[in-house]
Amino acid sequence: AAPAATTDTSSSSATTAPAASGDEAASGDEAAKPYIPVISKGFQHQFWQAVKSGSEQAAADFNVDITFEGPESEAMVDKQYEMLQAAIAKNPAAICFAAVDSQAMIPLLEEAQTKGIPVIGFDSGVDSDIPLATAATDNIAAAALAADKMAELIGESGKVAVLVHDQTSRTGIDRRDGFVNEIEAKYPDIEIVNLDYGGGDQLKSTDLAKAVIQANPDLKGYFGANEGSIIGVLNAVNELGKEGEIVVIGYDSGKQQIDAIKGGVEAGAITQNPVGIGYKCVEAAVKAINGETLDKVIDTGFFWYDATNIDSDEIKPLLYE
Amino acid sequence: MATQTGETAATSKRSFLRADAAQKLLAFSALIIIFIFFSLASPFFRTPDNVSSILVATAVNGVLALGVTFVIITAGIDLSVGTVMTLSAVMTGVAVTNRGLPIPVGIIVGLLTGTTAGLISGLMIARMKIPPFIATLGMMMIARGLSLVISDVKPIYFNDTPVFREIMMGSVVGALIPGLSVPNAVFILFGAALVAAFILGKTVLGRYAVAIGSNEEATRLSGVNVANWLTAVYALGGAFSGLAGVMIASRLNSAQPALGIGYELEAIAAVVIGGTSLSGGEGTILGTVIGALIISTLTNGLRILSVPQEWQMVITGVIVVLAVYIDIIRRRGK
Amino acid sequence: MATQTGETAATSKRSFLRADAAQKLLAFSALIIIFIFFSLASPFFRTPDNVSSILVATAVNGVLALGVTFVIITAGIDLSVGTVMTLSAVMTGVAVTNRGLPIPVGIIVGLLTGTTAGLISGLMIARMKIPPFIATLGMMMIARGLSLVISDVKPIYFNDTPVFREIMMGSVVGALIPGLSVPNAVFILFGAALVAAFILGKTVLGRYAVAIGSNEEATRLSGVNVANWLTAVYALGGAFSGLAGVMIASRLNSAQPALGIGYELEAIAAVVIGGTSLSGGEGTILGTVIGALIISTLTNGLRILSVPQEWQMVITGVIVVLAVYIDIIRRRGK
Amino acid sequence: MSDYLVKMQGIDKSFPGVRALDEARFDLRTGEVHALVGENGAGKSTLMKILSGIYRMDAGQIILKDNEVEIPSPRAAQDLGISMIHQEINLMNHLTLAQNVYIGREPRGVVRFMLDENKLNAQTKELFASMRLNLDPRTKAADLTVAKQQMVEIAKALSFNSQVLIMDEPTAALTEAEIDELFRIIRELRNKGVGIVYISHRLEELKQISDRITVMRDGRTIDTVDAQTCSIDQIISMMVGRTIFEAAPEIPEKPSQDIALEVRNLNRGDVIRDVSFQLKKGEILGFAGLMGAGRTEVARAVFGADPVDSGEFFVNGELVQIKSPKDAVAHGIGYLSEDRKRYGLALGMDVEENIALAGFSKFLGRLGTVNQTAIRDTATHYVDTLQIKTPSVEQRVRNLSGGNQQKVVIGKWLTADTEILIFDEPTRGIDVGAKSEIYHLLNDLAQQGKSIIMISSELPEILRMSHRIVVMCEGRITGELSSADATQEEIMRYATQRRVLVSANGEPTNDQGIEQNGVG
Ligand SMILES: Nc1ncnc2c1ncn2[C@@H]1O[C@H](COP(=O)(O)OP(=O)(O)OP(=O)(O)O)[C@@H](O)[C@H]1O
Ligand SMILES: Nc1ncnc2c1ncn2[C@@H]1O[C@H](COP(=O)(O)OP(=O)(O)OP(=O)(O)O)[C@@H](O)[C@H]1O
Ligand SMILES: [Mg+2]
Ligand SMILES: [Mg+2]
Repeated sequence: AAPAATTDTSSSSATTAPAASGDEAASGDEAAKPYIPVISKGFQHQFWQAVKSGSEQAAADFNVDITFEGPESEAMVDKQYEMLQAAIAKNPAAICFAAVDSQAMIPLLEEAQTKGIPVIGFDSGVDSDIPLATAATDNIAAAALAADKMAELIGESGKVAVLVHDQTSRTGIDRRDGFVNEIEAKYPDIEIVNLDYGGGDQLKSTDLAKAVIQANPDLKGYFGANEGSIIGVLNAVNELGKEGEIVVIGYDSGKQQIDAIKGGVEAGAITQNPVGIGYKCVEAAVKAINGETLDKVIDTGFFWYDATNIDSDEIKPLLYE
Repeated sequence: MATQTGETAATSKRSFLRADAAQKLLAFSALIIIFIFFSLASPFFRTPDNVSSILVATAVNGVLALGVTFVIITAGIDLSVGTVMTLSAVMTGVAVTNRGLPIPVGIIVGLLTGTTAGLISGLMIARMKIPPFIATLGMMMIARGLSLVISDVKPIYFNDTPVFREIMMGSVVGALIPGLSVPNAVFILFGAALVAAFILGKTVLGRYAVAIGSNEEATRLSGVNVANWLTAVYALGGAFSGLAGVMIASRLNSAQPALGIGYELEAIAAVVIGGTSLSGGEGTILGTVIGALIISTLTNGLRILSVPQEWQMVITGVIVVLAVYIDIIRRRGK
Repeated sequence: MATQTGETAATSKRSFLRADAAQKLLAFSALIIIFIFFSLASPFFRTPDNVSSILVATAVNGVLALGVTFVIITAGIDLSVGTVMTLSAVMTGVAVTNRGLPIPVGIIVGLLTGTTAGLISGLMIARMKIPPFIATLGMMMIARGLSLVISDVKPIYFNDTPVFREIMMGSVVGALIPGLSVPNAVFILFGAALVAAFILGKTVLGRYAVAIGSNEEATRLSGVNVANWLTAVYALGGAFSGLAGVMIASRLNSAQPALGIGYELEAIAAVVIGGTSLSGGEGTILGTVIGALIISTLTNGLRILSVPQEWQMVITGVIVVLAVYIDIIRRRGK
Repeated sequence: MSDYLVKMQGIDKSFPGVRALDEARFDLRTGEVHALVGENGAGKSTLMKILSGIYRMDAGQIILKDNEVEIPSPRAAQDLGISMIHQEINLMNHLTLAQNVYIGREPRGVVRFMLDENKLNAQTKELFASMRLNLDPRTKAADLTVAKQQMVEIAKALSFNSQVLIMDEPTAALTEAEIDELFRIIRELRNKGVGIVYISHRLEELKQISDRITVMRDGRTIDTVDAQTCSIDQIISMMVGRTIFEAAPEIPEKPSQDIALEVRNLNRGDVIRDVSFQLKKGEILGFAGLMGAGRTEVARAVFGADPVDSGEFFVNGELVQIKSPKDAVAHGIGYLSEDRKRYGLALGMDVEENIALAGFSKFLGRLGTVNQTAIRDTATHYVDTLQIKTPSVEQRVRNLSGGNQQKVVIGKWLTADTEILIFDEPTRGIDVGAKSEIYHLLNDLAQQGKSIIMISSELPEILRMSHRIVVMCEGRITGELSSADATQEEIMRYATQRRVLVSANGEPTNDQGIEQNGVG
C-alpha cells in the first residue's frame, strides 16, 4: 500500500555539508546519511501514524535518516516550538514541518533559513515563503465536498450536526468552516443544529454525540471531522440503535470507519493521502538537499470514498487501518 | 459527672446521625435540582433513553472515582488513574486480540495491570515515602508512555470477539426482562459501588484507610502496619482503574492508547463533590457516585441545550466550586 | 550545662549549614549529571545555542513554578496556573492588538489579569474555605473557558507590534555586549527568581507564607491575619502566571487560547523536584529554578537524542520520581 | 530467675545535634509502679519510646525476662507485652472510641477480612465499664474533650493486658476525680503483677502511687531510689543538679486599681454563659475549674479566636471590637494556648522564627523587609532568659522537648509586647525547675504592670500565684475569691456547682453566686 515512487539513488550524502561535520561523534557509522527531522502536529492519532509510515518509506527509499515527532495535542504551540528548536539545533540536512500555528513558528523558520537548512511544509502551511514546498491537503475544499455529499444524501433539507476534534487547531477550523460555509452558502434548507468539539477523545465524543442525537430526534445527518470524532458519532448511533436512520459522514480512515462504511452504517468519508503526504515531504526534502528546484505546492489530494469504491485501486492505498 | 458525660455522648450521637442524613440529602438534592432544571429546559433531557445515556456516561468516571475515594480517604491522591485505565485497556487488547486469549482472561489481565500499577504507586508512597502527588504523577507519565509503546501507538480493536462489546453495552437485564433493556454498564457501575461500599464499611482495609487518613502516626503507633495497608489501598485504587480500563475498551470496542489525560481531575472532582474531604479520614461511596452523576448530568444537559462549549467549561468550573462550597457551609452549620 | 549547650549549638549550626549546602549541591548535582550525560551523548546538546534554547525553554515553566512555590509553601496547591497564564496572554493580546494600546499597558493588563485570577482563587480558599485543590480546579476550568470566549477561539497575533516579540527573544545584553546575545527570556527568568527569593526570604509575605504552611492555626492565633496573607500569596502566584502569560505571548508572538492544560503539573513537578515539600512550611526558590531546569534539560536532551516520544514520557516519569526520592533520602540522612 | 521484668542498659540515642540518651539505664520489676522523672528534655520519653519500639537505640541492651530482645516496631513491642500511653494524644478523630481502642486488633467476622462491629462495641463497653468510664463506644473521638480522650488512651493501653505498661504523663490533662480513678486502676494492675512505668512532672503524685523513682538528667540515669524513703526535695535536687530556690508562697504585690480588661456578658452557645469579669493592671487573675468548665473557651473568645454570640470587651476602659486574634494582638492581648503543638507553634520552623511570629512588625524595616539580625538577637535573649534548652536558635521546634516548646511560646508572647497575657495551663507538662522559673516570670511580668489571666487545673498553683481567683463551672462563672480567703476546698465547691445540683440542693443559683462574690 505504499505510494509509487522511483528510488532515487543519487540522493545521498555529497551535499549534506551542514550536518556532516558535527554528526560524526553523535551517530558513528551512520553519520554519512543525511538526517531529516519530521516535526508533525501530533503523533498519537492514526492519521499521523500513517504520515509517519509514509515518511519512513521515503527514508528507506532515499537512504536518509528521519525522526518523527509531534506534540500531544495541536493546542501545544509552545511544545512544538521547542521541538522545532531542538531539531534545528541538531543541524539537520533538511526539516519537514507541519505547523500547528501558521505564524508563531516563523522566527524559527527564519533561523533555519539563516543556517541554510531547507524546510519543507506538510499537512498545513505557514504564512511565510520560507518552506520551499508544502505537501498538503486543501482541508476547506475537502470539507466542502463532505458537505455536498451530505446534502445530496439527505435530500438537501433537514437537520445536521457537526462534531469537530477541536476548535483552535488549523485542521479543526478549516474542516469546520469548509463544511459549515458550504452548507450555509448552498443549502438554505439544511440547518446545522449542533457544532461541538470532542477533543479527539473517543469516549467523550461518544457521550457528546449521544446527547446531541437525543436532543434532536429528527436529526438527518452527522459529520465527524476527524477519526476520533467520527468514532464517537458511530458509537453513539450504534448505542442508540439509529443505524441507517442518520447519514453519517466522516473524515480520514481507520479500521472502525472502514468497517462502518462497508457495513452501511456510515455513508462515506473524505480521505486525504496521509501516507503520500509523509512520503512526498521527505522526497521533497531530499530533492532540496540535492539542490533541485521544487514546486511550491505539492497537492496530495483528497478523495470521497464510500462502500462502492472503498476497495478500488485508487482509494485502497490511501486508507490506513 | 456521670450523667453529664452520658448526655453529651447521646447528643453527639444524634447530631451525628442528623448531619449524616443531611449530607446525603444535600448532595442528592444538588443532583435533583440540576436534573429538574434540565428537565424543564428541554423535553429531550428527561427521556428514558437519555437518562440511560447519562448513567452509561457516568460509568467509567464513576468507577475511577470509586478507586480514588479510597486513596483520598487516606489523605492521599492518585493522578495516574486515567492513564493506568488506558494501560489496562491496552493490556486487555493485547491479551484478547493480539494473543487470542479468552475474554475472561483478558479481563483478568486488565484488572491485574491496574492493580500492579496501583501496587507500584503504593510501594513508592508507603516504602520510599515519595509524596502521593509525585509518585502518581510519575506513574501517570510512565503508564501513558507504556500504553503507547505496548500498543505501538495504534488502537487495538476487538473485532474478532464481538461479545466483548456486550460487557458494557449489552443488557443482561434486557434479556431476562424484555422491555427493561438497561445496559450492563449501569449495573457494573452500581455493582462496583456496592463492592466499594462493602470494602470501606465492613472490612479491615476500609477501616485502616480511614484510620490512616485520620491520623497516620497514631495508626502506626497502634501497631498497624501502615506501609502495607497504604500500599493495599493504592493497589485497590489501581484495581478500579483496571476495571475502568476493561469498561472503556468494551465501550469503544477498542483500546485507544492515547486516552486518559484529564480523567484524573474529573475523578477527583467527583469524589470531592461527593463530600469526601481531601484532608482524609472521611468519605462515602454513595457521595462519590452522586458526585460522578452530577458531573455527567451537567455535561449531558449542557450538550442537550447546545450551550457553547467554552461556556460549558466556565459553568462546570463554577458548579464544581459551588457544590463543594455548599458542602462546606453544611459542615460549618454542624 | 551552659557550656554544653553552647557547644551543641555551634555543632548544630555548622551541620545545619552543611546540610543546607548538601541540598543545594544535590539538586544541582542531579542537574549536572543529566547535563554531562547528554553532553557526552550528543555534540549538538552542548552547543551554546542549544544551552540558550534550554534556558529559554525553562523560562515560562520556571516563572509559573516560582508562583506555585509560594502556594505550595503555604501547604496549598494551584492547578490553575496554566490556564490563567493563557487568559493573561489573551488579555494582553486584546489590549495590544485588538485595542491598540501601548505594549507596557498590555503587559500590565496581563499581570493584572493573572493577579486578579489568583486573588479570586485566594478569596475562595481563605474566605470561603474551599480546599485549594477544588478552588483552583474551578479556576482552571473558568480561565480556560474565558480564554476561548474572549479570544473568540482564535489566536491573537502581535504582528502590528514587532517589538512585542523582542520582550522574550530580543537580547538587551547582546545589544550592549556584542557577541553575548543571550535572549531576554533568560534574564526575565532569573530576574523573576531574584524577586521571588527576595519576597520569600526578606519580606513579611514570605515569612507568613512559611508560617501558614507550617501551622496555619498557630499562625492565626499569633495575631496574623491568615485569610488576608493567604489571599495575597495566591494573588502573588497569579501575578507570576500573568508574567508567564506575557512571556509565552511574546515567545509565540501570539496569544494561543487553547494552551495551558498540563502546565500546572509540570510547574508543580519543578517545585517538588526542587525540594519544596507538598505539606508546606519549607521550600526554596533556588530549588525551584533547578527543578525547572532539570525538567527542560531532560526534555531537550531526550529530543536531541531522538528518543521516541513514548519512551520520553516513561523516562521523564521515572526521573521525576527518582529526583524526589534522592531528596527524600538526603533528608532522612540529615 | 527474673526479679526484673525489664532491664535497659547502656542505652545511647542521638538526634541530629542532640544527644538524647547517654548510657541510660532503667529497670522494672513485676508488680511495681516505677516513676521516671527529670527535667524537660532529660530523655524520659525517648527512653520509653525505645522500649516501645518507636525509636531504635544507637547502642545498648534491652533484657526482657532474662532474654535480650530487639524491638523494631510498636507492633513488636505489643507482641512482647509492652504498651505505652503517649505524652501526646494519639487518637484517630474520625473513628469511634471502640474503633480507636481496638485498632489493629478488631474482632473479625465470618470472613477473615470482615469486621464484627457489634462484637467490637460490646468488647469496648465492657472495657470502659471495668474502668468505670461512662462513654458510648460509638462516639467519635473528635467529639470528646481532651480529658476524656486521655481516658480512652488509657483504656486502649489497658486493653492489651500488657506485662509492661508505660504511662507518659497520663495525668497532665485529667481532673482530680479522673486521677483518683486512674490510680485505682494502676493499683489493681500492680497487684496483678503488671510492671508500670510512670512518667510525671507532678512530683506530689509520686509518693501516692509509685514504689521506686528513677531520676534522669541530660540523657543520663542519675539514680533509682525508694519512693517512700526519699524526699521530694532530694528528688528535685537530683533532677536539676542543684538546689533550686523554692520560694515559700510568693505573695505577689497588690495590683493597681486600674482595670486593664473588662469582659461583659459574654455568651457562646452552651459553653460560655453570660461571663463577666474584670482584670486589673498588674494583676494575676486565676481561672480555676474542672476540665471542660469552659475556661479555654472564654480565653479563646476574649482573644477573638472563636466567634461569640454576644458580649463586650473593654481594654483600658474603652469598648473595643475583637473579632479575630489580630484585633486582640492589636489591643495588646496575647494568648498562650493549652495545646501548644496544635495552636501554639509552627513545629517545622526554627526557634527564632516562632519567637518572632506574633511580634513580627517589630522586625520590619522600611519596604516590609525583615531584619534577621534583630530577630536573632531577640530570640537569643529569650533562649537565655527563659533557659530554653536548644542547641541553637535555628533548631526546629519539633525537636525540642515538650517543656522547652512551651517556653518558646512564652518567648513569642513576650516578644510581642502584649500588656494582657492569657496563660492557658502554662505549666502543663513542665518540670519543677522550669515551673518555678515560669512562676518567677509571671510575677515579674505582673510587677512590670502586665495583666495576666492564668488558667490552671492545678489548684496549688492557682492558689500560690493569683491575686484573685475566678471559678468556672459549665460555662458560667460560679464564684470569685480573693487569694487571701481561698482554699482548695472552697474552689472545689464552686467548681462543682452544677446547674442540676444547684436546683436540687436549693443552694444559691449562679446569679446569686456572682452577686455574692461581686466583681469590682
Ligand atoms: N525526634 C527528635 N528529633 C530531634 N531531637 C529530639 C527528638 N525527640 C526528642 N529530641 C530531643 O531529645 C531530648 C530528650 O527529649 P525527650 O522528649 O525524651 O524529653 P523528656 O524527658 O520526655 O521531656 P518532657 O518532660 O519535656 O517531655 C531533648 O533534647 C529533645 O529535644
Ligand atoms: N472538641 C470538642 N468537641 C466537643 N465539645 C468540646 C470540645 N472541646 C471542648 N468541648 C466542650 O466545651 C466545653 C468547654 O471546654 P473547655 O476546653 O473550654 O474547658 P476548660 O475549662 O478550658 O477545660 P480545660 O481544662 O480542658 O482547658 C465543655 O463542655 C467541653 O465538653
Ligand atoms: Mg516527654
Ligand atoms: Mg482548657
